[in-house]
Amino acid sequence: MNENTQLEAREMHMPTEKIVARSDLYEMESSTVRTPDAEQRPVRVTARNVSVFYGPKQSLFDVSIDIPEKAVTAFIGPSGCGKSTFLRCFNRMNDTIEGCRVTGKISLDGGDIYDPALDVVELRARVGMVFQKPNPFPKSIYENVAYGPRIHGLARSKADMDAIVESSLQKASLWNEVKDRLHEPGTGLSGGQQQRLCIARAIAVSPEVILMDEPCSALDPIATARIEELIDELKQNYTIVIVTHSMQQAARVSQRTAFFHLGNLVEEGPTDLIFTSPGEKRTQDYITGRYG
Amino acid sequence: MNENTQLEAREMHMPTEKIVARSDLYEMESSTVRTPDAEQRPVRVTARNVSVFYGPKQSLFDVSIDIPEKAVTAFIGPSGCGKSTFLRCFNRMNDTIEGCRVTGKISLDGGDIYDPALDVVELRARVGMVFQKPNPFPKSIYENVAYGPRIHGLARSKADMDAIVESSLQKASLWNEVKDRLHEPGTGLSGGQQQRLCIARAIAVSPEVILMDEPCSALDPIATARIEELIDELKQNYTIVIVTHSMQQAARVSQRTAFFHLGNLVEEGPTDLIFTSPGEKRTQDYITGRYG
Amino acid sequence: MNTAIIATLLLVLLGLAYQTGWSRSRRLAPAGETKLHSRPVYHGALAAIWTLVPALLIFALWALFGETASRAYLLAQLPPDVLALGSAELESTLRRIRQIESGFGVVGDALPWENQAAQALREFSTLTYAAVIAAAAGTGALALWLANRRISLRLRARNEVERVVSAAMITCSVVAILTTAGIVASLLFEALRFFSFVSPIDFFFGTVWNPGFSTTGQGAAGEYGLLPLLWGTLMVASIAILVALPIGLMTAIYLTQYASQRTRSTVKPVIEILAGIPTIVYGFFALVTVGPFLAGVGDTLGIDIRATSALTAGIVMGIMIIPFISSLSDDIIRQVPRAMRDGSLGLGATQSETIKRVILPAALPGIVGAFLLAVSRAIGETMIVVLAAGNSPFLRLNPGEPVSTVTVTIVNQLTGDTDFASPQSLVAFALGLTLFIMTLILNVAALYIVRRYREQYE
Amino acid sequence: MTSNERLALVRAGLSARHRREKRFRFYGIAAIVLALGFVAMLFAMILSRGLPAFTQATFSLDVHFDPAIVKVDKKPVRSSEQSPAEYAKEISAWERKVTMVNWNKVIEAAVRNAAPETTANSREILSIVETNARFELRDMFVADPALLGKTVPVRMLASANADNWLKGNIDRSLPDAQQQLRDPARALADQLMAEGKIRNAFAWHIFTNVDSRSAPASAGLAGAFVGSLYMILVVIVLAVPIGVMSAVYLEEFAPKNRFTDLIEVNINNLAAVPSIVFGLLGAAVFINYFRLPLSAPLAGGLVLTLMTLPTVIIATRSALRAVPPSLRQAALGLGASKTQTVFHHVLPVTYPGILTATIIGVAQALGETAPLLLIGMNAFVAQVPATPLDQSSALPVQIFLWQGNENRNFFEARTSAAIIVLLGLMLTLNAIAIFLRSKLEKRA
Amino acid sequence: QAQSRDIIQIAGSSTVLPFSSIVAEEFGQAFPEFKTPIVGSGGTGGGLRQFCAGVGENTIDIANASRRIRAGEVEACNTAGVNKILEVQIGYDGIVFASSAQRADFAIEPVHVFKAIAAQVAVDGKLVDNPYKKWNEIDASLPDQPIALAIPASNHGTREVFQERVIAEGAKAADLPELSKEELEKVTTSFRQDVVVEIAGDYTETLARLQSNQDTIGVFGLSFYDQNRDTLKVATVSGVTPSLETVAAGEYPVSRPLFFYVKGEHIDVVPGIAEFVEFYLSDQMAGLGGTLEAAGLIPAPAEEIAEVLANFQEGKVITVDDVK
Ligand SMILES: Nc1ncnc2c1ncn2[C@@H]1O[C@H](COP(=O)(O)OP(=O)(O)OP(=O)(O)O)[C@@H](O)[C@H]1O
Ligand SMILES: Nc1ncnc2c1ncn2[C@@H]1O[C@H](COP(=O)(O)OP(=O)(O)OP(=O)(O)O)[C@@H](O)[C@H]1O
Ligand SMILES: [Mg+2]
Ligand SMILES: [Mg+2]
Repeated sequence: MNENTQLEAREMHMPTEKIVARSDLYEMESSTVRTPDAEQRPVRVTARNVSVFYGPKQSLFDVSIDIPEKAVTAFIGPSGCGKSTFLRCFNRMNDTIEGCRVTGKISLDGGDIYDPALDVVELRARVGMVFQKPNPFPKSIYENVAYGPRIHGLARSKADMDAIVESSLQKASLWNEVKDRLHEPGTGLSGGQQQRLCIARAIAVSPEVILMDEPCSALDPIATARIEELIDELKQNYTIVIVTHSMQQAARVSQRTAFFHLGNLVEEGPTDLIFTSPGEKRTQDYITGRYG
Repeated sequence: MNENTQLEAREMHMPTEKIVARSDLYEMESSTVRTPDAEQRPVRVTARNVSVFYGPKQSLFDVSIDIPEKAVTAFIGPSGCGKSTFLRCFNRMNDTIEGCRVTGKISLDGGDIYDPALDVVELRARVGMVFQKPNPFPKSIYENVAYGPRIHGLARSKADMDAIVESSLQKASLWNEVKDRLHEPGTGLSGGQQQRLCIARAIAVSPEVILMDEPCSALDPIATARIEELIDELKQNYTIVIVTHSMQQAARVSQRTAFFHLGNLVEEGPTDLIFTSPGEKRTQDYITGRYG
Repeated sequence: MNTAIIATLLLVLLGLAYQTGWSRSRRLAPAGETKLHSRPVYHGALAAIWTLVPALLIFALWALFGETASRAYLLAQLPPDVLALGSAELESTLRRIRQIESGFGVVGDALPWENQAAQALREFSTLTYAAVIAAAAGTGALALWLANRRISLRLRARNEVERVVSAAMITCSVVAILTTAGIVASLLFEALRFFSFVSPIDFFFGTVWNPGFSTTGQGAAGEYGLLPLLWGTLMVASIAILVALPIGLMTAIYLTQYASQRTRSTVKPVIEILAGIPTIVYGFFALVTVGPFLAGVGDTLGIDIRATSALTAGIVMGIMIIPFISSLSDDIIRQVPRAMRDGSLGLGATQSETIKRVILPAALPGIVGAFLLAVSRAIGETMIVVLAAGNSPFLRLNPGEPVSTVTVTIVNQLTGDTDFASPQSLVAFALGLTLFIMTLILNVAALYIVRRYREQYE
Repeated sequence: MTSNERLALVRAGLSARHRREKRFRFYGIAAIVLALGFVAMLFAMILSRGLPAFTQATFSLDVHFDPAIVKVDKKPVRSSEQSPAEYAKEISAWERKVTMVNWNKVIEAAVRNAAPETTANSREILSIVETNARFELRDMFVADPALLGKTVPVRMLASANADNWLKGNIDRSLPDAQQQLRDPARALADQLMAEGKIRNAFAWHIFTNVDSRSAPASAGLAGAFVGSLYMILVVIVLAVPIGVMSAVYLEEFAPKNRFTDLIEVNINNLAAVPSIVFGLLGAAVFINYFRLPLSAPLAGGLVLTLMTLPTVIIATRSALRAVPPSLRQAALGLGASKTQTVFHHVLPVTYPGILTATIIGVAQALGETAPLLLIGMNAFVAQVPATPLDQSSALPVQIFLWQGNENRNFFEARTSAAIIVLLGLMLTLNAIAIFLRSKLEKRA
Repeated sequence: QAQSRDIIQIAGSSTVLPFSSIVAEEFGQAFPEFKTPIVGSGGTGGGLRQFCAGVGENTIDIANASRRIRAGEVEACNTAGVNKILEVQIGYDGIVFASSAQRADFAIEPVHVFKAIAAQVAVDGKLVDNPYKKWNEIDASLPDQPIALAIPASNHGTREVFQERVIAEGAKAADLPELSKEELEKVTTSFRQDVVVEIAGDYTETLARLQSNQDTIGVFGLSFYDQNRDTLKVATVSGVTPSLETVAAGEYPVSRPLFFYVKGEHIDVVPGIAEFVEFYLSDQMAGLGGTLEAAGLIPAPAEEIAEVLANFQEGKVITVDDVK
């Protein structure tokens, strides 16, 4: 595939594009406006003028972005700037928060995901999520992972299921630690183990788009490296959005980076450009740690 | 104080001691055996042959360590190696986990903390803890922070309390973000904000020993830097133990580092030595990321 | 005696003790450089406890022995010829003098010696009353002084207060044990008497319930087979649960997971009304509305359903216990952390899958508690069964036929016109005991089941 | 599996899953509709039956205190040399005399005066007036002896049978033999009604009078209401704190061992004990051992407390069990003691559950009659208790007694009216609890 | 606490309850110096159980009973220290068979009832399972109406009367084959389950039962029937129509005496007991044409009442031998 070569090129840090500050583009919703990158890589998810309100308080302001297919997009920004909030918009998890209201338009493969006719269940099966706080079910480790495939009917047999569970745990590099205690409760794991369990749970249903909210926050460098490898591997086939606080991580795994500040998308573009020559002062300040 | 100068010396990375691998020392409990460092800096907490079992399964094996006063000790090690488990031993939070059993001896200022006559409440007031997963009370932000001072009677008046709450939130660098919404529920904060809230809550009671289980896992670099500054400031007066996955963080904030692996304390010593010339291969592998 | 005075005294002591304890402890630790072990409130509370307990003890002693003392004193006042009277008459004389003393409800004129004795008694009472009050106040004050002296920086007032609190809590939970002991004690003796009339084998394995009426000297006329009653109880309770469990649980689920806050806050209390309607009303509802309706339905379907039957009683009882399941489960389901729900929804589960596979299992222990409560209520209910089940203690499989239950039979046999010393009436105690033991076994089983399937979330 | 295959698999299952979801939701709605339907049905039944009882046929008559019938001396006045006791004796002798007056004659005269042409004899006339009207006249006279010789307007209740007749509770076409009132009495009642001398007035006395057997039309609920109120207070004051405390102890503090298992099983078991057995226990413990007075709301309340305790304990424990442990750890980690943790953090989260338990437990206690049987509260009591230690009846007992009254045509409505009052009391208590609960729920 | 009870406590039979309540109320009105007594229910057995719990403030003073106290109960009483049990018979209760007013008249004989409800009846001199479905199959003079009976359950005193006066009598006339005593006992106590409903509650329940099945014949107290004449129709038994007169004259076969028992130990201790009893037995209450008659009590003849009163005033105590 020609895309693969392109991806490799990207990973070798070859600046191929220019960064465009958010404000110059997307003034209104318009499908013809594209970031240069997106024009080259098919866009999977587009967001236009998305705002989110918690009760009367607005926490996200008019954010528009394109998420390219088969690539990793990283959201960075100071704590409380709205990254998780925005991430939750992509699979409508905000629907479950009382008093939370989303305006604007988000589409997946061109279809509006806030269309009332849309099936959120299908949406969430396609757009998987790893939450910021690990939240294993109070079930056994096995059941935690098998849960998704089971409800979606992805396993034909017990053996199938065992295979899915094992491979998911393997990918999340948790298998070795838990293979002897698959039937003990998932809540009895250490913090980092729980986080990996949640990753395994999410990838077990192999969603097309995977949203990861700080998937490595509780992981040691080695485990982090493994998860990053996993992400790298996943992006061959899937679209990945990741929230991270580690600039290094963003730089390592992502092809595009979006920087948020105080509920605004400050700028967005290819990762190497953002890190090497950001278009906005705020971004630069943040990346170089001069902020605040 | 002469101690301060010594501390500064340490921070300037002047290797003054040699690292001693764990296995050479502490074969049995013996108060005369000391690490060189501990002989110079008063020891606050000592652990001897501590093992922890979850039900039949042993998760921590015979760990002995000395935690020096007015310094930061970092616990590092791969996920699931028993760092949190060991940390929880210091303020007996393991008591609250069903099926968890602790053997060995831990003493604070020479007094056995597992002594049945000991008042665990007082112990926990002296040994504060920030949990790995942020767990704010389902109360207002203000109440979250004010709770500790209130039960310990640290504030004589409303104004006192307001001052404590404000300064704690300031120290946790959360004040600016929440000062307008002090009376909204703490559970409505973002992940990183919750984590800082939990830090503020813990330092509001100014415990003598502070245990922090990955206090910066959900924080962006700036917030992390602030918390590290806070830790630096706190160590002037308090004894701090911190679990972290970031080698950089451990190197930046701690004076001593202990490396755990598979439930064993592999080695322990002054941070600079551990990072520059670790005594064990496992440590070196972990630090340089060659592990696993 | 004047309870108001005592109450005031105790309240004053309480307030005083709390205040002194509080302020003294506060004074000990002035500007924050020294630190109290416990906060002033605990010192106050501890002082209050210290002060109140001895005072209360004195009043308790008085309540226990004051009566005996005044009686002894009164006896000493009586003329010898009165003392020589039989015990019953003596009692009535004493009573009469007390009445004269209190100046209330005296019939006829008082004799001079009676008046004298009453006068003496009155003086005695006043004196002791004053003495007791003084003693209580005195010990209270003394205790307060002692308590105050104990206050120091290191006094573990909180621990001591908490120890008192936890002692109080243990006492509270012992109430349940005492109740059980009391019930067993009040049942056992009479149940044994019953078994002296009727052999336990006939009772436990008998299939005919026909106690007959008690005729003089005839002893154990009739048959006392437990099985028909037990069967009836089981049938009615199961039907009730079959009605209440789905409705109650689904209501709780819908209200917590689907309904808006407004719907919930109106529907929930409305359904709770069902728990408060006197059961006798349900009985009539069953008899007048549900029974004939069911009979009609049975007619059109070609099944024989009687107007008064296990079915009628069961259904109506089910209606009654709906709120037990719905409201309690509602509160429990709401406590399941939302992270659990989000986790499942985020994986693409539908609401119902989330509820069935994640929320309900997590809430299971609590729901089982609610369920047990509902079952218990169903088993213990009488009025509905009396009116709606047809009171027909025969072993019949068809729920469309009338039945009778253990509890109804207990009430009937205990409150009827039967001789209370006859097996007809004593059987009620045996039935009560049996029911008690049976539900005990059920509960033990339930306990183990819940233990096994408990899912503890974080 | 490629992502398209996977999506196909997911999609294949989707419609079935959505159907299941819809079905599930439908079950939920159906359950609520059913439950609400039951409530509505019961309410309709009770209201339609009970509301008519709130109005009652009432006479407005001019009563002449005829000196020829009311032949009594002047009310004695206390002279200076009289001791209070002597005076009381004299007064009660005078009152006895006033009672002996044939007040029925006065009533008959008043009715005849209102309908001079009636053919009814005196027995028939009196059969349409409530029998205790004579005591009302007596009391009026005792209170104001100056009435002698005067004519004053007086409101008197019609008898239960007259009320039945006038309200049409009895088939008017039935022959004389099947009627409670004789023909002239019925005609008289109709006539007075037509002339407005009998009116259907609001039956205030339901709320102010105590129960009555000899004058059923004037029977009221005051005594039972106050009795129930006292009992409920006792239950709330005792069962809720004791129940919550023991639930907290068992769930949070008690070591998990055989003994606490025993307590747990025990409590669950108590919930299934038939209520009358609690009556047996109460009689043995509170009456025979602690020597509490018979028929006292305090004793009743104590028995009901024992009965309600398991409900409160079980429900509270269930709620406590559902509290996430991380909450406890957060507080403990701050140096809160176990007690503080529980009382500051865990319990507040469970308040809604505790309130629900209270609502349900108290409602159950409020409607219970059987256990009261054995401590003498299942009784006809003609007084309003002044303290919880006074003899009294209770609302469900009243319902029970009225429901069994042979004058069904009258008492069917009365019973339902009493149920309405009971429900009213219960709803008021619930409303308070529900208000609190919704406040607390919002906070959480 | 030293203050003793000043209000009379009564409990027991629910049949006597209405009468005692009325007297209590009138007593309270007529004697301002005494409080209105409290009249509890609980059934004869329950009432006597409380009565025999002992002597003292928190035991009842008077137990209402719709049957005589039994030897066992007297013994229990004596054991508990209640030795002065004074018996007061207040009159009679008539037990009637009534059917819905809309249905045909019934003129029943005991044997009809026996044949209608016995599980086994004699056909051609042999015991067979009861074959009758309608009344007119038993006797052509009875209406063509399905058999359905609501009889008091065995916890009721009425049941005893019913079995002795109706079933046992009916069995004698039922041409039964030669039976041993036990067999006879079994035949007279086993009833058909399909047509018989046993009522454990009160007469309202029987009435409700009649309303839900109009064919039912129910057993009621005379006073209950009297107040519900608009819906009920009474059957004659052995040709006698039940009424105050026929019961009082002893012509109507199914009746029973009503009692209450006074705890002698409490007289003078609890004020007003003697006055209450005297008031109860006075002409204006329990006498002919008195208030209780209007409420459905069948008054005993004047001389019987006088004797009861005399026994009471003398303090004639009931002993085990009296009731054996
Ligand atoms: N409650 C528990 N029940 C059973 N096993 C447990 C429990 N808590 C922790 N463990 C196990 O004990 C081991 C050590 O866990 P611990 O939480 O101490 O790890 P950790 O070093 O803190 O890891 P992390 O960095 O992932 O938080 C792990 O294997 C974990 O699965
Ligand atoms: N449920 C909620 N109710 C009210 N406000 C909320 C809620 N969730 C988040 N917020 C607020 O919205 C803002 C954005 O929150 P969000 O969780 O998106 O931040 P974030 O970028 O993910 O931060 P972090 O890195 O700390 O997780 C914050 O100010 C937060 O306090
Ligand atoms: Mg976040
Ligand atoms: Mg950990």
